[in-house]
Amino acid sequence: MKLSQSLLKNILESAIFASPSPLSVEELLSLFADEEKPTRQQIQTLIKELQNDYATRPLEVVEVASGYRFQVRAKFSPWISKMWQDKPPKLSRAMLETLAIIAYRQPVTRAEIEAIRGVVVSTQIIKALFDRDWIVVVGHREVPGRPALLATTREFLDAFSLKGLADLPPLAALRDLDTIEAELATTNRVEKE
Amino acid sequence: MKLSQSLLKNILESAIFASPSPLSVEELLSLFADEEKPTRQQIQTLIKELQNDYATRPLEVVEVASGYRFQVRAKFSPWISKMWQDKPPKLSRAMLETLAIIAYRQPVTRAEIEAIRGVVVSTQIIKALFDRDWIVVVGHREVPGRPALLATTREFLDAFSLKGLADLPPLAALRDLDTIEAELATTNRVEKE
Amino acid sequence: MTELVIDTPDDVLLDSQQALARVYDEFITQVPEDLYIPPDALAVFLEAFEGPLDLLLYLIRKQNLDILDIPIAEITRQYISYIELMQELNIDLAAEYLLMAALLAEIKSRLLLPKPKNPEAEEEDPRAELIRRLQEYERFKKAAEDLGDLPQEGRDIFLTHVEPPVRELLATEPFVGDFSLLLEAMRDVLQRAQLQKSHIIAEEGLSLEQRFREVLARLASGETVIFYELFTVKEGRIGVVVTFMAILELLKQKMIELVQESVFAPIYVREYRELA
Repeated sequence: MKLSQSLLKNILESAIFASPSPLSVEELLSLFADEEKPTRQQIQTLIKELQNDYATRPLEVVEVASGYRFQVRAKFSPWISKMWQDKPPKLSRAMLETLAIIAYRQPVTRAEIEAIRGVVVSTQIIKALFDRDWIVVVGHREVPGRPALLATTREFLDAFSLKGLADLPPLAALRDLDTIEAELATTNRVEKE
Repeated sequence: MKLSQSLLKNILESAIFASPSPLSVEELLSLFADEEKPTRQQIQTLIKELQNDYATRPLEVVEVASGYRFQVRAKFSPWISKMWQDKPPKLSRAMLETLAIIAYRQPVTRAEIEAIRGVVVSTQIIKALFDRDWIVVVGHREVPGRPALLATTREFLDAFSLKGLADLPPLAALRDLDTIEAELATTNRVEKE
Repeated sequence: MTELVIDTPDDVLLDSQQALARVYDEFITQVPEDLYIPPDALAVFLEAFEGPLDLLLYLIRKQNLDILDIPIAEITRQYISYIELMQELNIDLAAEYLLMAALLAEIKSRLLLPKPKNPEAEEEDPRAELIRRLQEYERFKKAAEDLGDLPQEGRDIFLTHVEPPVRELLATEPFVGDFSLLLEAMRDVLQRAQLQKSHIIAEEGLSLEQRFREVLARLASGETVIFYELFTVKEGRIGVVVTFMAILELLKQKMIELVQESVFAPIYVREYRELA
């Protein structure tokens, strides 16, 4: 069944809005089932139309290397930027915990972080930490798979106003990790969800 | 200098779009310098207007616990969901039950959850809930062991599109014990081995 | 929940007259008729339940009974048959299921006791507590279903992602935060580790490589450390040995150096400094 032009345009618009990263024409095509799939040409025409529709709006559809995305027009930046000025970007709990474990346990593999946190560490988190230059790969653990060993960087220390790793508050102040692990080992039992 | 209504509306619209999390009226107010600051009333009126403007668009402005956000209308979900290779993991019954007990009974300890469910609450579940930022420790019950008191967060409400705890589906009423006892007395004679 | 197959293929079941299970000193040679579920399905069946209360609710609801109106003897018999059967088939059974079986048996026996004539000594109906728990559990079971039906972000609801306006400041704006954030996160990890008794962590040996980094990190800011401060007594002999080996190796690689002002003066360790 062919979709109407207006439905098609609405789908493209929603998809570009919903995607966390820019969408290419290929990716847009992949949203449609075979029988409803538009042509590349159609998609490009509709995106042009969208760009016109948004000409008078505070957002614009821009094309970047990896595809199309919506962006707030530069003229609003004096107000929008206040959102980032007043408060530092909020780091997610999962990210902070991952970072804390790397800081205290470095060098450490992803699997080890997961063992401590008890949940899978998402690739996004690791990537975000790399993106901020807060962590680096310092080697590989010599076990099957040679997993990367992660450690924190000087940029990490700067971001958290630390002079050196020695400035990290001793974990003992919280409670010694090893003691806890020992306790855990003894109370360790199989549990299933 | 007072800003024109249309500029004001454009700023609000861009801000809600650009923010990674929902924006409250307070947060929207904080974007403006003192001399240009609109009233809360003005902001609320403009957001109502925005909601009307979007009535025929594929997006909508909705209010959740932590403020206003844009979201794609449900009718486009069939296409949008194709962008993600794997569906988000379905919440298990165990997780939903645990979450429900925390949501309706907060603050609550893990032991109290276990008492209601009649089974041990797996560590995985509690961790997964923490990891999604859906629950937090809000204190400790002053009993031996000082167990952590768990409560739900704004992020939990946002994730389920709720404005507040009052929006949770109503919990079924409990028939009180006196009634139960009375009824038991009458049904007792039916009991036979 | 899917309705279970309750067919009874007798030939499959009774290839011998061997007892399948023992319930109250009574050998069951036949699987209770309305209960029969193929062994494979039984494991699946058990997984379908969130615990003994859930299983009990299922048994009650299956017979269209009101919670307030449970025929304890009958339900107990059914429940215990399931449990015995599962044990017989070596299906892993959580302790809670057994506890419930014991509780049911106790309630049943109390109901069978003659009622005291003296009405003042009236006891609470032994079923009351169980009914209260069943009712309470059922409310939350329903609440969980309701919660699951709400539109969920990422499943039914998709949020928009719009790039903030271009602005040089945004790109260069550094993260400002202090360490208390991290510390808090770590405290939470530890707190949860305490909360969670069943956390499994593989014993991690002391690695020389890791110790290298620790020693270097300690000296990274250029500070000079008294030799013994590099050792952690708590780690025991092995820890001390590993640290010592690390120091020796780092010395050999000219990454650190030892300084001693005079004989018997304290030994200091610092990063290796190239002499000008």
